[in-house]
Amino acid sequence: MMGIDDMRSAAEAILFACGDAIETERIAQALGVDSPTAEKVLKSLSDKLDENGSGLCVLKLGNMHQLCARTQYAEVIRDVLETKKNTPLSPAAFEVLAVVAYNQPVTKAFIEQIRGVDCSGVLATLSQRGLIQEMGRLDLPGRPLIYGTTPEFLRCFCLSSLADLPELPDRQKGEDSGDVQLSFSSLVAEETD
Amino acid sequence: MMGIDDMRSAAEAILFACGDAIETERIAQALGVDSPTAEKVLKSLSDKLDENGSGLCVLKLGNMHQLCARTQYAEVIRDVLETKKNTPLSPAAFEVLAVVAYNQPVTKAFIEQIRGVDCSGVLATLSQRGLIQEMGRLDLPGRPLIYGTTPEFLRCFCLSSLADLPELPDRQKGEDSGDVQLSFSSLVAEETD
Amino acid sequence: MQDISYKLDNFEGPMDLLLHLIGKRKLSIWDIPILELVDQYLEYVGQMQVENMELASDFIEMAARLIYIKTVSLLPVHEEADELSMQLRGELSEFSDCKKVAEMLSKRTQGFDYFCRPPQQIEPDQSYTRIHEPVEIYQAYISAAGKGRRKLPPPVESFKSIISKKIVSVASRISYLFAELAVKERLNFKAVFMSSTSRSEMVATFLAMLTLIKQRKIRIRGRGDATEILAVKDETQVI
Repeated sequence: MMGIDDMRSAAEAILFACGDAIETERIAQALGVDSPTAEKVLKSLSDKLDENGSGLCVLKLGNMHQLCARTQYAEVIRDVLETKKNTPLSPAAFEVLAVVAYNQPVTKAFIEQIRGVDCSGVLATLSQRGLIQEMGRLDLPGRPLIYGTTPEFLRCFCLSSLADLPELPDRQKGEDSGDVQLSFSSLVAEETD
Repeated sequence: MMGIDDMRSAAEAILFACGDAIETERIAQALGVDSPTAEKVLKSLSDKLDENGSGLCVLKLGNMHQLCARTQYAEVIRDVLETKKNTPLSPAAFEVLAVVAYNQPVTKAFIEQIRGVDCSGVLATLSQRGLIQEMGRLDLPGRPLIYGTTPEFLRCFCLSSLADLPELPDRQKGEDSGDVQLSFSSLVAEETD
Repeated sequence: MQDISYKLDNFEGPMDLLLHLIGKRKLSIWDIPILELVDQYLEYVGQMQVENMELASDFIEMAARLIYIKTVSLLPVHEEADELSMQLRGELSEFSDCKKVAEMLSKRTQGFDYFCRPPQQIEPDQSYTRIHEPVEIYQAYISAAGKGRRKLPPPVESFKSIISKKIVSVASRISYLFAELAVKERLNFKAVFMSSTSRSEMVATFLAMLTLIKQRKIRIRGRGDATEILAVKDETQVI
């Protein structure tokens, strides 16, 4: 069995080679340890990179981890790669993303019900940019697709898990706002009516 | 101008994001220094990575540099990357595969039209996993790529040829069959409703 | 309404417009008098129609809904109106939350600056190793096409009849009419169509006639079976 230092280096090499975010569980398997231990190894790697002033950092994204270049070097990297700055999302895209993030998994119909306008184009853009993904279909008439956010979404908004999403703004509540709770379960109930 | 530590981290971030080997000259430009200085920075990065026992190392290849995972971790890396092998296909992947199987050769646009969502990612996964392949391009504006299934696909689904695919509900007959009714006239009738 | 300086394009949809109207009153969604809101919305949309702006159907649909709410609130018993207003307030509150969250998200996009790298090119063998029953691919196909709502694509053969049909151009029918009129002075309206060999030709002939009438090259006279097409020799003839 590997020592902690060796495991840390191995974890770094694995994250590097994968490129994409990878399940902690898979790293644990490769290292031949349990998940909590792998979690510790990755935490130690993250600390070590910070401490050494490395240009890279480890991000925790839900049950996954990813190795990334630190944002402070985004400018020089763009310079070298000759890429333009990511075009920011449209206000409509942020709205759709907000509904998906807080209510996932959601159907297109649910999003459109909240926003009152069609959103096919925006959904396509968001999935092309890897911020949302299909999560299967709902077992309802028409078998609508359902969408959720991706690990990229967490990375782009500096969240380590969905639980880190900022709290919903305080509503100035009317006496009974019980029914306006943003929740997916209410939608399902409605659709099966 | 950046200090040496900062330049080293920036160089690390650049090498990381590039993936491939990159000319030292381009790194020098991005850092705003001359080549010999960039060379020194990269040497210092290499030394630092060794010293810290990092899982990564800098390779010098002629007038280029590349960041790589150390060869001693090749085994665990292969392990992790290949665990994908046995992960089952997602429902989305199944659907795209089915559309390709029954309609090949098909374009991406065709698949997206049926499913109503972007499928670039899924197509990439399916070809990476050897279930579909590019079959050339269609002689239409934009010369879109067309996809078909591989022999591997037949093996995975226990088919001896494409002719063995389970038959779809009859497309021609009008006798209602509601869900999979297919004639063009019915489509038109529906749209003008 | 003096402040209709906004164009509807500024609003992504009817909900957006309603929130804007509420925002101007500086009252909460739960306190604003619903009938006033309805009136303002209708006034706004009405003004847009006066200005001949094309209204998206979403806006019209909401207008219809609001008018209904207004109508039922005129009834002596308000129950339904209260219920509908409450529902509308609820939806507006949800949408308002959605906008607030979107706003928050749009302010924390630093993470877009994290650069990652493409997976290493050691080409691990990722070929699929599982074995499935053939029926699974069938089920996936049915699922892809959606049950009920979305139809499977029509087979290629069903397009053949469309593609193989000759499309007759309007221009060709214009020259046909000219040629005929040059020889015959006048043509029987019905006869021109009787000679058509396809629906496409009939449509083209009719469009050709409309074009020529508009350009004052021909005129139509008479009624019923006796209707005739005449060539216009001199523009002053046309009254």
